Amino acid sequence: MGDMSDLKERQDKLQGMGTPLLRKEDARFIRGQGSYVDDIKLPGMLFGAVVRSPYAHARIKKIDKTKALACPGVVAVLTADDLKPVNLHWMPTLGGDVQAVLADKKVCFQYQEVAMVLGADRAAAYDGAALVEVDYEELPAIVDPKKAMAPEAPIIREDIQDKKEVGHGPRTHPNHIFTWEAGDKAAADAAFKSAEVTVREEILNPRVHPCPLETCGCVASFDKATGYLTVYMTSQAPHLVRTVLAMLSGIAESKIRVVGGDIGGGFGNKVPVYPGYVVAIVASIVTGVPIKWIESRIDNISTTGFARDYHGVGELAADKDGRIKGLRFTALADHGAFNSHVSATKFPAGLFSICTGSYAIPNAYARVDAVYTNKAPGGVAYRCSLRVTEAVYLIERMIDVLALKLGLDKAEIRRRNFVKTEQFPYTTSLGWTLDSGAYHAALEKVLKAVDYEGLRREQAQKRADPKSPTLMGIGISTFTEIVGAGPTKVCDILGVGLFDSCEIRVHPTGGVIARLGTMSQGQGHATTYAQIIATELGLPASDIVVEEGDTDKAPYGAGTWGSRSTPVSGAATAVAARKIKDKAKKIAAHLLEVSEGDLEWEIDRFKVKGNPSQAKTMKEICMVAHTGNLPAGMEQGLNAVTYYDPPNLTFPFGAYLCVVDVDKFTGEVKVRRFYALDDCGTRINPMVIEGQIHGGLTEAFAVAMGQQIPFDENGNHLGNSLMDYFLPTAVETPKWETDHTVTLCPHHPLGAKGVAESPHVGGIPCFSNAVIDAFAHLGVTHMDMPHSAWRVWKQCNALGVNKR
Amino acid sequence: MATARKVSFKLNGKPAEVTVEPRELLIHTLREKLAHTGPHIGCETSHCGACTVDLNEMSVKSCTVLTVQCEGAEITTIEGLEQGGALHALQQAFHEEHGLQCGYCTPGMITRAYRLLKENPSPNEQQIRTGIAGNLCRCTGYQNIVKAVQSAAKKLAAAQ
Amino acid sequence: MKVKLERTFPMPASAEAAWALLRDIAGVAACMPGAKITERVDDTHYKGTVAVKVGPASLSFRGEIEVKSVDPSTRTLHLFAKGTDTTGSSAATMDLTARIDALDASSCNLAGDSEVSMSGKAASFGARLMGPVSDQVLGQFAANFAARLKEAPPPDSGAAAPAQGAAAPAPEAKPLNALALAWAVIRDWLRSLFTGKRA
Amino acid sequence: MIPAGFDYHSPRSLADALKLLNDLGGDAKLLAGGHSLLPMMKLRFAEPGHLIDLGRIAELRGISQSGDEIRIGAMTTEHDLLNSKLLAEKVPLLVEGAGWIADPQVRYKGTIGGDISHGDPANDQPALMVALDASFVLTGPKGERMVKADGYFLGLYSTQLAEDEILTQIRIPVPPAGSGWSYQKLKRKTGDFATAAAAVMLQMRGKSVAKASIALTNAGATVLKAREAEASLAGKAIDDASLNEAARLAMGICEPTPDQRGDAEYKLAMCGEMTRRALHAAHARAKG
Repeated sequence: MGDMSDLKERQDKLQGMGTPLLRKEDARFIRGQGSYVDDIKLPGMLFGAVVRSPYAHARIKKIDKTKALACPGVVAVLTADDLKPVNLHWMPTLGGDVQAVLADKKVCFQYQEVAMVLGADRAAAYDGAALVEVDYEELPAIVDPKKAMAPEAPIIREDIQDKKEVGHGPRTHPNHIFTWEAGDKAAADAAFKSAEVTVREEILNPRVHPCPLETCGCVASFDKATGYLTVYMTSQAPHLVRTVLAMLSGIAESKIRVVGGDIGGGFGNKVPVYPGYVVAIVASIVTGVPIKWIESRIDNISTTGFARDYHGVGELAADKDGRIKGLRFTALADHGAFNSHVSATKFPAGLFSICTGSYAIPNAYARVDAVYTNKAPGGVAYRCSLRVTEAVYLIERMIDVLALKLGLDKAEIRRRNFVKTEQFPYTTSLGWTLDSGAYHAALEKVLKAVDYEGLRREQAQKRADPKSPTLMGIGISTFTEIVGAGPTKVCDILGVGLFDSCEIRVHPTGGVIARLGTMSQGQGHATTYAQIIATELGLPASDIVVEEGDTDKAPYGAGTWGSRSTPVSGAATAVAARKIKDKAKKIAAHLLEVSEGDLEWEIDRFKVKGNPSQAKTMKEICMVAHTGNLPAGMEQGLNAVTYYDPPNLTFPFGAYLCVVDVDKFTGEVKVRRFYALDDCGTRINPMVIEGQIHGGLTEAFAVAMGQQIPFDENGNHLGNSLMDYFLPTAVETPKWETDHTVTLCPHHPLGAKGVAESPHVGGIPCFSNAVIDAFAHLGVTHMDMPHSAWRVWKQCNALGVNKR
Repeated sequence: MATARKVSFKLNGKPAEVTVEPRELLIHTLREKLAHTGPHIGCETSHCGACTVDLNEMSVKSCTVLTVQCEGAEITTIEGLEQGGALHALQQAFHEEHGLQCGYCTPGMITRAYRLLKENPSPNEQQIRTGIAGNLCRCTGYQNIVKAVQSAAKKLAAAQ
Repeated sequence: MKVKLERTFPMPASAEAAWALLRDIAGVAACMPGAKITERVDDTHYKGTVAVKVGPASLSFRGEIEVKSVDPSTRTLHLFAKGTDTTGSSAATMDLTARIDALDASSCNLAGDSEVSMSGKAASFGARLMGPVSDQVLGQFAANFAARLKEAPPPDSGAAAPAQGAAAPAPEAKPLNALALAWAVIRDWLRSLFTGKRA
Repeated sequence: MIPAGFDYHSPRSLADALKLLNDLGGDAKLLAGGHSLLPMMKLRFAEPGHLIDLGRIAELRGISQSGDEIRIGAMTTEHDLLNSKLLAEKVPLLVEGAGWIADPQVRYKGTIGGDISHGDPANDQPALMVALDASFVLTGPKGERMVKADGYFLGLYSTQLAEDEILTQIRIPVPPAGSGWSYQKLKRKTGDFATAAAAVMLQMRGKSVAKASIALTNAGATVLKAREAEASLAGKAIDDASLNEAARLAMGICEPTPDQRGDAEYKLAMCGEMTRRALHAAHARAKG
């Protein structure tokens, strides 16, 4: 028996899973030594500035480059006509549509890319861009998706007006993109017919933007001599991008290198391929010199990767005890001018069908109709899996609406409808198999922690006191997330399955390098993946180097979005490590001259059962693996690569509670308390998890309380700088209280689920539920986000609670 | 076109001289002419603070300062906080308290906190939150940044 | 961004005199703060520029003016102007119906009904300024119009050639801010006379 | 975003600055803190041919007392105001107000003179100046002239400052001992302009109001002085009735422009609410 202190010492030395290991990547960031795309400077590099449309919908009559070309430092001006010869003036989108790279004869949204001016430096490029003269003929714009399919509605996409479909089934109007359905409509309708109680509410998830602090950009460098294209870019999915670039350019994929480098936040905004990237790449191919394109903040908010814009209708049918019998959720989705919405091929509406939430709902039907409008294209998943925030928001709002109708407590109605622990794995009426959960336990732990009864008593007193200057609201959200796409049999993008990968090489002295197909944007992969390997192989995390994002180095993977990294690549890492461990065991048995069956694993070594003095440490085995003293027929080396295709997605869950005080006279909402309990299964690095929760809750706060991209009736963008677009500062941001339970994922090799998106997905309805609960006693069933002081005051005013 | 001019100042203690057009912004000079890419560009309208540097003992947003305004100035950036190979207490604390994730706001945030602690060596939580209100972070939710500044303040006080 | 304005300004001249000035497009343009007719395409189409100055900001638009209708019987002029700013990042249109209503031999009302719409960066950033600025521009226009009526008898025959118009007695009105002082003095006078309300 | 080209001048004396301003004429802009002008130039809404940087004119900076008057150089930064012991003691309203302006970095650069000269009704200093009955020293080729803050602001971005003049100094009569003060500002987030804000100076005689001064930010084309509201309080006690009446009268003169911060109805109501709260807070601080 190794003595305990010795065991602990060896255990601690590994800093494996479960330890709050400080992040490896910090070393460069705290010194200002990160390498973001705008930090890259190549010899002879030109800068590209984009000329954008002031109109939301207009024909381009004429583009005059003369003045721009005469501007000092301007090298070239590219328009759609210049891209035509290489057939790159249009590009395929991740949504099965095509998108104009540079506006071809007409512009379909404000700030659309019309031309790119190449200048010797930034200043010259911007000077030139201001001198490009474009003649427009303004056309009527469609801003409200509800008007998009009106008979007289102007046709936005003349290029495809005769197409019967754009990737996702039949179209019924030139501005219609697709209609997607899930579930058994007849059964759902029957449930509503026979129901004792039904509720219906129109619920908007407004158009918002992920707005990472670093905007999008790239440096494209084409080597005419070798025909080799290198693109440094802000991409959450470098390998997918490389594939798209190969399809687009015809350059062999082996001659394209995409490098992610450090990324200043993504939150979904950095998944798609944007026109700016493509023009920069074409420009480099044409000019033979490196081209840098960096978005301005205004460009970023106005044109790249917005999220949501789901105009939903929720309906629930229940018995008088509040047991839900049926669900009907529909949504009108505003995809903007091109369907560059990010989605798996089979899921044009993403994973919207997770909308039955944490509840056992026997009959459900969901439908999404997507339309074109004269707004920027996109529809990315803003810190969530595709369309999951929209789905979870609907169910978590609707269950509150039902509770109100029945006069039931909002915690109690959830208890009555939760999927019970013993029912897992549970297949929902919309077809998802929830892997594991302990919903009741999570909710009760939260209610106890905050003294829920006490809060409701305080609320009752406040409601009884007309002199109270504030209204008190208590919001609950008991959400179930769906993260970690694949499996490949269900999920692919452009035909590429959503598996992911890890390659591990162990060096003779025990140093390890691991390379993955994912791409960190701040999630701390270099640390957490190392911890997985440390525990699996018994080698210290400090000696394990993780590399991602350089397509020349890393094995193929679908990247980091939709909380895929731990569920898919984390699993790949464990499986690859276990392949190595199996080989190591054979070597150990050979060295100790025993059979593998006689060996047992202890922290960092294999030891002979019943004879602990007889052991081989992993470090020793690493060296031996590179010598000649190996079992007969065994190759040298300790390497492995795994391509992991998950058997199912993972379903993290949580119970959140929020207490707000609403100022009756200004409409300001003060978040008094926010308690977040998350269950993501095995916790690899508790410190990193907590950091992710803080960040996700803060983004949820921003979305619920202030974010919205406003347009006027002409399609003018009315809030595209950080003056208007709400990113909370340290002053506005509430303090977060976090907690957790651990329910292992049965199908993940480590029992882990994703986590980074839960606080965003589960947080938004929690804030809304709290704000609306403040008005519940006055008969208010719903208020649309964002709950800005202005909108909340309007509610106070309408109810007359702000009379002095 | 306006004529370029020579501007000299001290950057992290070392003399620097550049030739710039009057319209050139300090952030571009630092990043493109002087290879100091620690300060970042986040919003360009002086809201996000990613470009924060210390200019003559003031925290300023270098995207809203002209380089020609810096003649004879003393400028400190994140690159200048490490002294004799030793991290500044703030850099260490941001690491230890997990006060950063993607790292993009970090140089501006730390540089701002550096000046904040010079002016108020023992700020309470509210003073820290208002003190860094000119710096946006999208990843951390600020809670660990506040902890980091508090812990750095303690360390610096103890070192006195 | 759209702003609708209906305003009525008293004019110190006979309806005939005011109408004669109103139908002279170049003369009308010269009353617009910062505006100038640069080319006469035909009787009903002109090209011109207008510089709108709002504090340190200034947008200079170049574009076309179309005379939609001139109705001597009701002394009504209907103009439509559109243009893009010189950096190509903003655009504007103005639909203006101006009518002269006789009061007595020596005075009349200039009734203006305009819809200004902005597109692009100016709309994204200028939203909170549009109403007040349009208001000031219109008030300034009326003040200049009144001033010109006082100064000199306007061309009495038809739409004058732009050359004459541009060379008309009153110099091209200076951009808005330069006249801030004068503007402030007449502001309250105008306020007191506003009959319409912002739509 | 990069400004269009321009020439840069950094005079070392006021005289040089005035001469430059005179020589360069309308094509020149004065550069103070730059946080209003430079963003406009980066967006290319403003393309001046020349910038005259007032940043190196020592005589334009500093806070001092002369008799019963506080004198503040136009190039004194908001940060300086915030940290001035003299102001904290004599004109605490200015310190409180400065704390509500933008964010720390902007306050290091932003100047009181720049804030005032810009003539933006959304800026905070105009209301503070009007509430404090300040006067401005405008210096031009023909020398100095004094203009009262009340009346200085003519319209959106237009003030009495002539094109060849520079705002050089702000003079504030030291409020009587025991005066109450408050600046109440409602905004969406740090760094934003006010949805509505009210600056109040209040002198009490016993239980009743001796003198009230009320000025409103972002409530119209210029800062607004709520005269009727002020008058309504004279001789009255501060209670719900008098506060409601003052708020009602203040709202009566407001013409807020709708924008992303709110529609006219909301902004108008907030003008009233901020007035009410500022009076309430000032009353709590007033002695006498």
